[in-house]
Amino acid sequence: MRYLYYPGCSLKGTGKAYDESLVAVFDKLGMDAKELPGWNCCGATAYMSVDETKAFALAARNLALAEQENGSDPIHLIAPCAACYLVLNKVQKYMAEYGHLREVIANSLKAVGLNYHGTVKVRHPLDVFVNDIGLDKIKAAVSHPLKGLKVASYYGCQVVRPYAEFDDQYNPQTMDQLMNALGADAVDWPLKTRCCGGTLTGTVEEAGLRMSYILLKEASKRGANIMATACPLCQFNLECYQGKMRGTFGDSIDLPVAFFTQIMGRAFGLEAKRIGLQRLFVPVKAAPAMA
Amino acid sequence: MSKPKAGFYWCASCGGCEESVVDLAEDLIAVVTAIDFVFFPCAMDFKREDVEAMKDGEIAVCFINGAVRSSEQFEMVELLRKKSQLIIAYGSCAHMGGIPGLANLYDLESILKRVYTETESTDNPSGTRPLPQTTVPGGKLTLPTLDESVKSLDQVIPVDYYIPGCPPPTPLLKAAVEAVLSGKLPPKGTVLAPDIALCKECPRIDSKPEDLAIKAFKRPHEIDIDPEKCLLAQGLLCLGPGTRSGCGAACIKGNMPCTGCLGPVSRVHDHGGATMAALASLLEATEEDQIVSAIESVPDPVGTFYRYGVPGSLLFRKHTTSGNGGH
Amino acid sequence: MSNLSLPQAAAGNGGFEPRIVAFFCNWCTYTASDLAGISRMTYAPNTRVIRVMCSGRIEPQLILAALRKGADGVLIGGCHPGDCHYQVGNYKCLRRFKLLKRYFEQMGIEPERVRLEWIAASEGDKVQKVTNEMVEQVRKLGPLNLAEAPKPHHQAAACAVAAEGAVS
Amino acid sequence: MSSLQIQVRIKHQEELDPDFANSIAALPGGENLSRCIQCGTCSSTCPVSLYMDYTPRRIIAMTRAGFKQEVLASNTIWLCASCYECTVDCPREIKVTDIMYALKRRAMEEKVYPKRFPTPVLAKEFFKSVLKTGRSNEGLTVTWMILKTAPLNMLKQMGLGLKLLLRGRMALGVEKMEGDPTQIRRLMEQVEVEEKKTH
Amino acid sequence: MFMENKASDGEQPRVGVYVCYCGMNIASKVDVEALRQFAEKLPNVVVSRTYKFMCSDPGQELIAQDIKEQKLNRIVVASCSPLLHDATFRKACAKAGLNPFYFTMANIREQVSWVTANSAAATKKAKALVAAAVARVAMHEALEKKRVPVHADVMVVGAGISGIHAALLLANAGKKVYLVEREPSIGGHMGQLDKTFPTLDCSACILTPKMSEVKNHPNITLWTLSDVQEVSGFSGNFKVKVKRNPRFVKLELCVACGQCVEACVFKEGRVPDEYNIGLSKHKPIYMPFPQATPASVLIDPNACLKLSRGKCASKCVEACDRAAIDFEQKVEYSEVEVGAIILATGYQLFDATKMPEYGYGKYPNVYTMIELERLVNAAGPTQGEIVMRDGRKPKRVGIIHCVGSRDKRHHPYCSGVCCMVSLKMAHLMRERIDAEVFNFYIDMRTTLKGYEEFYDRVLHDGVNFVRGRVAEVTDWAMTPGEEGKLVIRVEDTLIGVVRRIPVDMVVLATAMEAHDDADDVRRKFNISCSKEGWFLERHPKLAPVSTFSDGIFLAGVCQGPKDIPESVAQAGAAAAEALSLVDKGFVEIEPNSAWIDADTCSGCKTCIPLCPYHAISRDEQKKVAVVNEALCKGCGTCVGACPSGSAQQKLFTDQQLHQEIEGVLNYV
Repeated sequence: MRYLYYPGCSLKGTGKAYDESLVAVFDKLGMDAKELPGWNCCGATAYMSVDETKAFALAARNLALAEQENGSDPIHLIAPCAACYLVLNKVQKYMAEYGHLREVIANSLKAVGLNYHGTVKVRHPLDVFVNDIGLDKIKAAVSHPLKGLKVASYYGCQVVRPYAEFDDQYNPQTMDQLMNALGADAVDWPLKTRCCGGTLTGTVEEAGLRMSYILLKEASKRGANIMATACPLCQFNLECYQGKMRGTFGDSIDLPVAFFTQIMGRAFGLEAKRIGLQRLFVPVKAAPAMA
Repeated sequence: MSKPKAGFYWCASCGGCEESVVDLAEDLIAVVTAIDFVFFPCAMDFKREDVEAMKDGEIAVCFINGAVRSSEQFEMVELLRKKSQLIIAYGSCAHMGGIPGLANLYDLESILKRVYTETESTDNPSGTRPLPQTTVPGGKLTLPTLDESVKSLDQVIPVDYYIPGCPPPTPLLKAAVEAVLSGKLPPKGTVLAPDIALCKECPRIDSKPEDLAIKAFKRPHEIDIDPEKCLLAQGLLCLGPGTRSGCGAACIKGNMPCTGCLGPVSRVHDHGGATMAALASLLEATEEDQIVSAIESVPDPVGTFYRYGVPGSLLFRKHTTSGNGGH
Repeated sequence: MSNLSLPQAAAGNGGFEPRIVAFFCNWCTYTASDLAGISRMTYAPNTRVIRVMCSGRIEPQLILAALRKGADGVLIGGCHPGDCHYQVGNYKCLRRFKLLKRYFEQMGIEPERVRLEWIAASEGDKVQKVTNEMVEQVRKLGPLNLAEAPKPHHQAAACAVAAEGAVS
Repeated sequence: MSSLQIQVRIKHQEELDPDFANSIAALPGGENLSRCIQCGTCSSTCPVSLYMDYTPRRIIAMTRAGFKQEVLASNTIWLCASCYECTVDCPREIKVTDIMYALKRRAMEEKVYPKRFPTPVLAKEFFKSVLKTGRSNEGLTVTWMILKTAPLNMLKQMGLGLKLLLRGRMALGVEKMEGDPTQIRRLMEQVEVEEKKTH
Repeated sequence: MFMENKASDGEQPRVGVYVCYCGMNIASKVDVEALRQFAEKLPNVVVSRTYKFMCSDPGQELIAQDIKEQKLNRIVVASCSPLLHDATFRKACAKAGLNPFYFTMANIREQVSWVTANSAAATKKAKALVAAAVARVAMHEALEKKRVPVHADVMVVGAGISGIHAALLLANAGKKVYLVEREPSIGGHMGQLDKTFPTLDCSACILTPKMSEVKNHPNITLWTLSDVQEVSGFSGNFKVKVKRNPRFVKLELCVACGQCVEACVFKEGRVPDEYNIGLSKHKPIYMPFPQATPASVLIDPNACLKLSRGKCASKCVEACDRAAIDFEQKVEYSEVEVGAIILATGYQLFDATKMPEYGYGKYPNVYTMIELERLVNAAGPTQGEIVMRDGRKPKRVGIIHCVGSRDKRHHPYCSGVCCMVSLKMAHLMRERIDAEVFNFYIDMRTTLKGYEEFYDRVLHDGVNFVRGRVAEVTDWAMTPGEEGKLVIRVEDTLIGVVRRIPVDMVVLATAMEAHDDADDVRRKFNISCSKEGWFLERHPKLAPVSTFSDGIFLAGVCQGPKDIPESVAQAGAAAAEALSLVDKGFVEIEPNSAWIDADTCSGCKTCIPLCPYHAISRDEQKKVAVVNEALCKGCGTCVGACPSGSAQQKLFTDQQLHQEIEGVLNYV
């Protein structure tokens, strides 16, 4: 399988630790996934609110760039950010479904010297780890089993719906399996895919804060001592606003929220710095086996 | 009473039709005794002026072989039509377009380019092409021009009868001459051969299984051909089931499959279409990809199913997006 | 030749309305086509359906005749594999169709002009979809405009198209 | 509050926009708008509906009926967090999220969204940033958004910004794509050209 | 020569064209007057008329009159689909003395007026089809329908209430009936129900008398544990092969005393009981349920130690003083000939685990409706006591309608009965345990006799109704009141507010759906399925129990969701159809068989292996192929394959089809 890595803007900013830990884990697992040269912002959700076709064209440019790298095998483009993953998948799907859109985008790309034929496969790292690499190989790489770590796997909204096919939309399992493979205990909880309000926290703070708070609260209630996320915005929201939640809801929540790749890195015995643990607001040290 | 006058003319043909006349052997003497040949460019020294000098309808019967493409051929067949009471299209080329008709798969320009520029043996750096008119010291030279498409004879002039085959089997020719001489002719337009397909007279028909299912089509050089067994049953593409009889299954007796030179029977509208339907139906495959790969074993569908009859087929010539092919 | 009688004017302009002859089997596709009607699914008016009992009756000569007589495309509809009312007629149709397509390839007939679809009796919506797609496809290709085959100059040439001028 | 507050709630047909539903349904994702059976799944599955002035189900009904002004002025469309839960759960396969996007765009086109309401401003700032650099720049975009909508909040957000800076999670400089960012602008311009061509 | 402008039998065609308005069905789209004028000018057309309803008596009379007065010898009717009215107009021709096959139809309703948006385009298309019909009909020949005697016995497949009812009607009419059921007992789903709506009759009380009537009827051969393997032949003369699985108990000896069950080496049940939807377990030797018919125990070969491992003390054998147990029983095959077949294979229920948002299978207190039926039934796993899997009695129950129905991701259709079932269950829960009940519905569908009245009654019972489709059932508590409960999240759409309602028990009214193997079954019987997997009727209005295969009829839910009265009514209709077929004594065969011209056939044998019915053989004397008309079913595959045009099919000759091609292309 030929992989390319599409980090997306957030992984170069607030989600830096996701970028670092993902690359470190790739490295540890012997995966070759170079960064897509010349990538641009996927447009995320905000762009869609301004101009739909442009948003699609913006995303499609990345797919066209990835396709250029095509050898004999189709390219698997790994998009760790939930928003990027969704948007890139969506443009694929919509170009196939809506002829008019396809024409406009294809012609626009052509005008700037690009082509897209629809051969790229957009993959989330969870999918790649569980379905391509396999849990056996991951288990084999574990040097520091995460005994006593109770993980609430939080997939967020856009990783498993509406276009992903690698996991169940209502009760996804891949991250839970992955956490169990690392020696941790995945906690069963009902809010794995409930939205964290990420896009709202910056704009309608009350709504966003409350949505994140609900998640953290329920995860703690179910006995989790850490939450794992698969999206930079979720992580930012759930972690960086915990202080604010304390003020708003009068309830002290100190639940570490880490990228699932950071937890993998920890189990693989990677150095804390390499997987960006120092970048977290809520220290993970408190959680068993994460120190 | 004087002997009936006869003509024998060739258009785009190979000469095999003339050979078939020679194949009459001793019967040829009877023919020449009964008929007076007044035009036979291959064998006798009559000229066009001689024909032009005749009265309309003076020739009792004229046999014309070969397909029609050049302006000369057009002029000649029209002239002969005028001078003849009966026109008989003789041989596959006149009947259906024949082997020359396969040229309808290409446009004229690409044929000329290939012939005058591209063939490996061509040395023509200036790209000279024959011109309809060339002025040379001493006067003007003219050459016939070529039409965009090859045509069968009846696509150019009215034809009264057909003697099919490449070349026509001599018994058919003999029977036709006898019919003309005796005046006992079938309705006009008839193909003067049995209106039943070849399997009727094939010596191997009893060896054809009643549950034939063909896995893939073979070409003769690919297998060791059993000289007794039905060729289709051996996987060879034999067009016998869809081709007129009258040849005595000559090719099959020579251990080669029928290639369809006598054309279809009268009830069929498209020779290739009918034989394709029959043979494809007999394939064993049921899954789409199996079917496709079985059909891949036919290397050249046109050359196989329409070898002698592209101009006479429903499509007439290769389709180009510009439409009519400019003919 | 100047005696072209095929419609030429429409070529390349928006006024071109494809003429499509459709051969539908009685049990599945023709029934589906009725169902589309009963369900009031509107679709492009360009197809002319000819009913046969089974797609196994459909053969290259019928398709060729339709193209020769002015159709810009031919659509064939039969029961899904395994569903043939006569067990296996649709397979025979498929085999002939695949061979015919190869012939068409050599003869320069665009593959999109002939289409074979399995449409079950319940798939009225598929009749609608396939018809619309086919019409659009052929509209894009433009009129077929086959090279006119000179009419044979006699009353019954061996290869005459059926009923040439029969009822005129 | 001594007197009873009353309001006229009647709607006359001529106050409605008869083309509104069609204009939304014509966009990619809008095709099933007319198929809604008002079951309310979208509303109950929505994690934000508790804040909305009209539940998503009502937005669909109102859109379909031509209540353009009410729909475009609602807070619902701006509260949609794009979590796609409604789209996935709708038993009629209505792409509710796409319809919300379409309504947001329409509201911005018609300039009826609440002034100083941060979401559209954020969207626009985001759009600008990408156009210029090929990348979104979280820090700068948010800063502009706050300055444009509620400058007083700037102070409140300073603490968070500082923390992020300290942990290397926010760049001070402008993040730019590799290669030629003008290609993005050209691509966007071409989209406009192509869209005009096909309409 | 062979394609002349002359009727095939030599006489000059005189065609009459009749264009139907079909009220406004055709006339609102097709300009029928223009069509009439167009038809009038077509070759051979002598007269062309329009009429409001061509298929009505006066319409038919119009044709008959013209045949006599204008000496017409060919008739074209442009109206609806030939699949609908071909027979009608053929009869009209015959009545006027014209051979009925000198007739053809142009389908300008189903395939023109109903599917074309633009009126001008519709008229144009109609013209093309009429021109084709006129061109084709000239080539028609006089044909005769053949009569074939029919077998008087009937097979009914499936012995739920529909199959039982149909079988009894036929048996009472004196017909021998084979009733085939794959379960060990007849009774079907109705046998599992507690009460039936809206009358609240006890289901068993009204069903079991019919079950025993089946058992005792001299005209009914009942085969349980049996499957149809193969069907061949055709209407009036089907051959059916039935696979009969062993029961390992001799039916004729067993008196269902139950001593063997008692004696079984297993002291407790170990196989989930299908009848109780797995809410209880039975032993390897068991009685399916107390009223099972035939009244006999059977042995589950997978669970029985003797049968699965060959080793067991076989206490059951000892216990049976009638020596009814027979471990040596094998699969048997029976082949029977019948004239008609009624399919009454019923339905299965939607698998609620396909909607994980409702937590079925995850939360023990989420039940399906059929489970609850067993739970409230006095003969059920709890003897009618309503206790949940965790042993508690529910105080508050949420009933969710439309689970898997009206949902494009699962079944787009409305299952029709769930509203009433849910109302019935709400009523029972109020009545039996005084629970607080919430019904969550999208639309309330109580359309038939007495149903709305029942809704009214349940409203008055104090059941809470929330109009809204439930998004989610979770154990996620947000308030103290929600702790330890199942929380239902729903928009109360009439109020416009999202509500969270904690309940003890959730009941899912799951959709009715076609059996998983419906596709295999319909292939066996050579019929079609609708998109949703239900067996397809010949016409939704006019032939609702017939199929496209003559002689095969449908009864009950296998054709689409129905409640009990509707199923019974349809079973009656299917029985009447079957009776009318087999009682007549013969069937007429459409004369569309193939024939081969012996004078031109070359004997190439291409056609012989292509015939699926082995109807073509070789005449060894003449060395030509011959079609056995009795075996030919008229597909025309041999005709399509004949490379020398010697094979032809009546009603679909080369000439007729080429004329049709010419017709659709050349006149408009």
